[in-house]
Amino acid sequence: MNTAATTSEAAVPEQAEALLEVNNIEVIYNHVILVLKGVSLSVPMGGITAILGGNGAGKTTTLKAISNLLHSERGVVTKGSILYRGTPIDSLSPEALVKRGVIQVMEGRHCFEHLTIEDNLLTGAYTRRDGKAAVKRDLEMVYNYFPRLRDRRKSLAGYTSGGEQQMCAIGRALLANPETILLDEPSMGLAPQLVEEIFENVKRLNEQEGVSFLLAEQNTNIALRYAHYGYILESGRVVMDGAASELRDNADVKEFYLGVSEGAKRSFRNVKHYKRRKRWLS
Amino acid sequence: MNIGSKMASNIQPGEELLRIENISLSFGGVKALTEVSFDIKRGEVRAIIGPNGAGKSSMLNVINGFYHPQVGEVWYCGQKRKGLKPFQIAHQGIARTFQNIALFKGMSTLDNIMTGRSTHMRANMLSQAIWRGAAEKEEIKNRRFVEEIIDFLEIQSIRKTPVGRLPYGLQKRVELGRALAAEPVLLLLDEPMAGMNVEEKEDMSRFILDVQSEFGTTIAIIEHDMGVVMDISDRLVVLDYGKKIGDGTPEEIRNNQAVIDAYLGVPHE
Amino acid sequence: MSPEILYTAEVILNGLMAGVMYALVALGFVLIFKASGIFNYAQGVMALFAAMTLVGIQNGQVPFSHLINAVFGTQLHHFGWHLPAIVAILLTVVVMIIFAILVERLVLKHLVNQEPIILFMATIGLAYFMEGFGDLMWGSEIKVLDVGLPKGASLALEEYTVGWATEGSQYYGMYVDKLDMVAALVAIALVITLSLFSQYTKTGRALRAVADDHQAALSVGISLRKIWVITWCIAGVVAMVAGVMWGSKSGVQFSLSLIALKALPVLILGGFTSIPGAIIGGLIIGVGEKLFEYSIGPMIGGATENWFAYVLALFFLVFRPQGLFGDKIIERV
Amino acid sequence: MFYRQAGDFKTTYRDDIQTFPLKQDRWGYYIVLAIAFLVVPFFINDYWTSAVMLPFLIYAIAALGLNILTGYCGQVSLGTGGFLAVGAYGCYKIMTSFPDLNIFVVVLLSGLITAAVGMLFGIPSLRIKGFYLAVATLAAQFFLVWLFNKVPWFYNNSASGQISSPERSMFGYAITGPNADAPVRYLFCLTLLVMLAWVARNLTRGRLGRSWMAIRDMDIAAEIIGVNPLRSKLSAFAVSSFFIGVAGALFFSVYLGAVEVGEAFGINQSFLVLFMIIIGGLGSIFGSFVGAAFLVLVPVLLKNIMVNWLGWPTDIAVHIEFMVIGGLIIVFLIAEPHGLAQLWRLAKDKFLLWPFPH
Amino acid sequence: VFPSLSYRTGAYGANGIPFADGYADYFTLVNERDGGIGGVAAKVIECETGYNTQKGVECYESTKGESPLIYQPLSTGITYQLIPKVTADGIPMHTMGYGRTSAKNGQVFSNVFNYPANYWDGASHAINHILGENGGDIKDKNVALVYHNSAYGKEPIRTLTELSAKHGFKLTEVPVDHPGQEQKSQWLQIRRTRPDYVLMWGWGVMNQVAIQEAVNIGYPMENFIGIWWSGSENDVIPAGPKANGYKALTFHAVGSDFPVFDDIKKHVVDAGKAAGAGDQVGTVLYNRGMYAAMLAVEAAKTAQEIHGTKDINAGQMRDGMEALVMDAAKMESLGMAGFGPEFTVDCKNHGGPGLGAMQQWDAGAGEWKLISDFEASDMDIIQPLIDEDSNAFAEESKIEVRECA
Ligand SMILES: Nc1ncnc2c1ncn2[C@@H]1O[C@H](COP(=O)(O)OP(=O)(O)OP(=O)(O)O)[C@@H](O)[C@H]1O
Ligand SMILES: Nc1ncnc2c1ncn2[C@@H]1O[C@H](COP(=O)(O)OP(=O)(O)OP(=O)(O)O)[C@@H](O)[C@H]1O
Ligand SMILES: [Mg+2]
Ligand SMILES: [Mg+2]
Repeated sequence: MNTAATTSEAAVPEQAEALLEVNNIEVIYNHVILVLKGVSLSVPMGGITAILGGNGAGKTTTLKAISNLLHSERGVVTKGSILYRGTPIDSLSPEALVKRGVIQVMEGRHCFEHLTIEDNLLTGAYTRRDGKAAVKRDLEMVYNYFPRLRDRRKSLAGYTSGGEQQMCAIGRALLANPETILLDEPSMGLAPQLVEEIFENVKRLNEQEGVSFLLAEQNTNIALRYAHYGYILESGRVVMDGAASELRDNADVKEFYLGVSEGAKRSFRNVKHYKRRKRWLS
Repeated sequence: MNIGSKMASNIQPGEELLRIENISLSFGGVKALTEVSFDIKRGEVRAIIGPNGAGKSSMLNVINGFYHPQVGEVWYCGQKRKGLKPFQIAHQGIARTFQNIALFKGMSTLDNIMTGRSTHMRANMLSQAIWRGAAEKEEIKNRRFVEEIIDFLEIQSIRKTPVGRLPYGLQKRVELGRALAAEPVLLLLDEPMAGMNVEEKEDMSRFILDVQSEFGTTIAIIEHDMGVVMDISDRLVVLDYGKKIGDGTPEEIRNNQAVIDAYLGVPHE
Repeated sequence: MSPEILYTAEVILNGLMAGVMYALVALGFVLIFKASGIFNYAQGVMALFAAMTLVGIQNGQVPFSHLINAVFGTQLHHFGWHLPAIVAILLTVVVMIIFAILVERLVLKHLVNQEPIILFMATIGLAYFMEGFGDLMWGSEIKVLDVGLPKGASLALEEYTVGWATEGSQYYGMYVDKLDMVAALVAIALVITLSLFSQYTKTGRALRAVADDHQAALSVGISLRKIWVITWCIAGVVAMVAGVMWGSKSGVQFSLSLIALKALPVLILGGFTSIPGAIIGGLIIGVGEKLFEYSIGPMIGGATENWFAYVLALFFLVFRPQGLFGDKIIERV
Repeated sequence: MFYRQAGDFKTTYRDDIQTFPLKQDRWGYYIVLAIAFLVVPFFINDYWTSAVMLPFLIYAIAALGLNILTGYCGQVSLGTGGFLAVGAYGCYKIMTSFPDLNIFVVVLLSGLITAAVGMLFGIPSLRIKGFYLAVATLAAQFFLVWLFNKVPWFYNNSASGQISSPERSMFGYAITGPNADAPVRYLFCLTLLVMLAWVARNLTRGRLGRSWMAIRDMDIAAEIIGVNPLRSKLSAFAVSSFFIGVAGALFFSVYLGAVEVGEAFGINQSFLVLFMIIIGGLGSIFGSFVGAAFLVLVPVLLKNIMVNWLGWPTDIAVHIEFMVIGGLIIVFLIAEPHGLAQLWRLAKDKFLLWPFPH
Repeated sequence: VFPSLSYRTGAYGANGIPFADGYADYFTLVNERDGGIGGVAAKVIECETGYNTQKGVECYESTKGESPLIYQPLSTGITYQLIPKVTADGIPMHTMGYGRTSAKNGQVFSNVFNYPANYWDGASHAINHILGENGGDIKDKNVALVYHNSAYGKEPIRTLTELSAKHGFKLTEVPVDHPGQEQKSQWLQIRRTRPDYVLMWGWGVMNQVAIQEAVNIGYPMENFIGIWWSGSENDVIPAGPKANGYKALTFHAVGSDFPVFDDIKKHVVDAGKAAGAGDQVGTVLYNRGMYAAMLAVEAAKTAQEIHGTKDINAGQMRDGMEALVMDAAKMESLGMAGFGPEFTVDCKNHGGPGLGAMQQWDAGAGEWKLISDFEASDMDIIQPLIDEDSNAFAEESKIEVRECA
């Protein structure tokens, strides 16, 4: 356990300036449930950083801690600090954070059911002050990314399919014209093609517009393909981190997160009964 | 024995259990399904795939009677279905899980799964009120069955936790448990593996296959992970914009040009 | 025309007017519900509080005089001024804004992302608190509210219509209360402005977003706190308008807070989330209950208005569970 | 650490589904019951009975009833006052039509009548949901009150429109009427409360209770997995109204002795009982008790403190009482939105973890 | 000890305040000026009921232990609850101008008193007044009764029906549901049918709205008569100057033109001992509260005389009330000459002779004026009704009818 913690600290990339830094935070829900037990990570300016980990590892909680949405779930950060561009942001309101360019795409879609898809997208532009024309241009951009949304522009979001809602949630965040996007499980419920496309778009935004990304993903395969750096979270602790390429080659990661064993992809039909994962900690 | 297993008792594995005939469904201007027909055979794993918004979830909603198609018929166990309410269909042995998790958030895992079992319980209100006789016996009998499911899904440790607090993946598993508790003839799974990592998907696949082999349950599954779908399903239906564009074994689908264009993109290895 | 028809017409007309009065109260509910999904039980008490404050300021009453006198043995009652209505109204608006800010600070802020029923309960607490607070501040005696609104029958209309009846029948012309007419104008103006505001502005869209999902609204940078202050301010002002209209009629007194009960059926009939729904619901309820009382009431013993409005609304709801103009109730899995 | 869960293992499912899985809880419960039945009656006087205990017991029954409907089945109802009235008038009619009937039976019958009426008013709940339903149930409130006021048959044509309860006794003790002794009235209500609480507990932990909660948490999903919404909702309305009807009957016959419908069963009652269950905790039997205790006791307590001890003028005291109650409601909600019962549970959880903070 | 079950809050608080003030002030006056009742200081414990029956019961139980002499519950609802209780506990109860009318029958209701007048008297007074205005012939007249749709509001209907049979006028009933904020349909109906007279049994906001609506439709206010609970300043002032001429019944005088008020000013208000804000002196309801207190004090004095003891208990107080004699001389000596009707109470009749007067609102002067003497009601009609109702009650609750000497 200690080795894991130390590696994570040592491995903060030095080459790029850290845009977002999370230092050893602890999160407690409802006064009693301790979920994060000292998580540290750092997102470099202009980088794509991935948080990986199994169910309940605390990925969502970490992202919410950064974007200050924990408060509304009766969770609190009890220890540690979160810095954005070197200044603490723990006490900022979520909207102040959005104004600074940090926006989160929440897990599980969270569209405004009673608003049309277009209105949903436009709420993303709530904090923007750069005029209608710019918003309009970006709206077009989102429609180009997700043509399906253009078709369903006038339907209430509550009536659209799961994937359409997911696109809507991502598109909404893009309309805020952010500097940093926290993406929580963007690939969930999307068709494989579309997943590829979304990650292509992530890459494009990252490269062309310089948007930084912190993404929590279950789809380790694709996440590590696009991310520069990755952290693996397990039971509220960072157990491993490293450049994406290193992680891809790590045997354990291969075994447990990529589903590749002994060089070949396994078949889902042939997995053994009750194969239990070796845990880093327990 | 409940109505469901009785109805299905004369259908042998490999025979047609459910037939969708020429179904069309639209909401106002939106055509969710257009003239779709296919069948599901007893004992198979049947996958429904297609791009987002193709009408897959709507198809499941039609099968369990939540949506009523404007045109077309649903045949189940050799009978044409008419005018049934969703809960009646559930009693006929069709259970499902949902794409956007629809667990009962205020209840514990155990209670959620026990609720799934209610199609098998029938003690009257009076005996429930005094908790003696039939009610208690029934409760304990079904509890035993539910505990088996809990063991099977390896969720013993969260038996008494309110499900609202569970992480996404576990919630999906509980939902599967709730559907299994009904001992369904036909189990409908709507993206059961979304939001899981590979290892968890492997577990889930294992569960699904075990359910199929141990209980002889017929399974219809919607899933976007082609790796999983191609591995575990016996036959697939492909929908696109509400229309059926492909139907066949994984091998056939993999090589179907229409499907590749509409959905798969590059052929998957 | 036979007087019977004219009487019926008169009943309908007065029903419309009464409906507008109900709508004024319902409007406050709609605003808050639309903008935060909160069913604000305190709306009636807010109307009472606003009206009391208005009268108190206008007549230069010393706030908390009872309490002060009881504790210090002083004999304070009045500052000795009498302000013009418009000044008093403006000052009351200021008080309602302060109130909105306090509500947000002390209550709502701490209840982000809670279930609707919990928020509802919080407004009940608020209602209790304000009921005691208002009485303590201004005293619980009946106060006369006079901001110069016209009252009494509109004689012009009476004269104009008196000739309509067939010769020889005893007909005195049609009756409409001038106060009601003013209320109707005010209500229509309010409804139009508020509808435009919520439909066509960025803030309006944000309001609706907040009502759907607090967390998601936060995540896209909508400031819940600001939105809440804005809506509670508007609702406070609307409450004041309702308080003034009803208070001019019956004096300002505790029962003013009960007008909320007349607004509720209007609310569900029109739909919780629709501003025009409030007024149309009001009109339907107003006409419905007056006509029922006029035609059926005498047969079954009268005093049907309290329940009839609810039964009428219930009837509509069975066909449209979201009310006539409310947002669709989305049922999906 | 006297309070612990560890080591208290269950070996049978029967043990596992009992009401108080923890030994300490079980003993606590027995002790409370013993005190309530064996000790309190000897110390209770008229004031404590009429001002505190009877209202508490009766409101606790009503709160249990409403909690079944609102807390367990998720159907917010504001018709409680009307249903209380049905119980009361039902009780009166039965009492006067069958003077020899045992009062215990009379009370239960009034409950049954109310259950039937409640089911009738529950029918719209199949279509109407949420706050729409809540407001729509006010139709029951207003209509029933109007009916009992309008139709002289209900109050036996008495000139005043009031109903007053004649004397009825059980085992030779007067239960109703002016000559009923405080301890007897107390025990009568207590017995009913304990019985009904036990029934409520049984119903809510079994299949019916689960189907109610399923409807509450997600009605569509519930229907799709096989819960009959019609039957669940109507049964919730029936059971809830039964409880409320019993409460109404007791309210009239044992507690007040004479009522006029508009005054005693007005809309305030509907709200009061709703407040009780929200403050106490929705979907919690214990919460119904705590909520009823809170809203019955706190006003009495505040009044005694302010008027009797501090000697404040009564009107100022009442105003401040309102402010304090309103303030407390808000403070509690902020501290724990799921009610006092949950607050209690959390306190226990913390205690379990003690001395470790997490 | 005199408990005062008052209501200074809630929907009727505005009306409860002056009454409670008057009630308390009179006792303060007696204590300050006379050193108590026959030398024994009277103690008033106020208990807030908010016009709510449950709180009323709580108040009753909480004050019962303080050996109270008399209860005046001030609400018909509470009265009904307390009737059996006070009887069982042996404490007298006085319901002045409200409560259970048939309590007048002292043979059945041993502990309940409702002198000097009740609702059925009131109904009769109103009709008598109308008779007087029309020279005794009201055969072709229409009378409408606007009433609060509750037990209270329905009280006069029976009497009025009998009276209409006797005098031949036509009675229309117009119920108004609680709270009565909206009375458009009722007043449109009145406007349409133009009854010659409108009677009103209203309470709280219903009064203000009704008077306002009557003004609005231009109904002649002289023909609009309210019961005594619809005749306070609170009810007419909101309607403004046009309410001028509105009439209401009463059973005591109005205004502060009596020597007793000088005493109250001197010993109570100026001494800073007034209950409440001290600004209600002389209003209708204040006077009523004071009158109620005065009757209680006089009954206590009577009791002291009968039993020859200064420290009377509740039972002795009851005897005092049953032997109460209010004649002109006594009132004169109290500085209240002509303040209320002369009457006596006896074992059979707990309600006195049922005298009442008419008052009229003078909006210009902003005060009520008495426009008639205290006159009798039509006992031919009322007495049988009382006997019928009280006997029914006796039967229902198995009370033995007392024999009166
Ligand atoms: N509101 C809450 N109250 C209590 N516990 C919570 C709450 N939200 C999350 N948790 C707990 O915190 C832990 C971490 O949850 P989190 O949602 O952060 O995991 P995750 O890594 O995002 O998982 P998934 O991949 O399933 O989304 C879980 O064990 C969960 O039970
Ligand atoms: N109740 C409804 N009202 C209106 N439109 C609907 C409704 N249900 C579904 N639709 C529309 O029908 C289409 C098909 O939806 P469905 O949910 O079946 O898609 P899906 O294939 O499950 O997609 P995904 O993979 O994204 O979940 C979508 O465009 C959706 O917006
Ligand atoms: Mg997550
Ligand atoms: Mg879907």
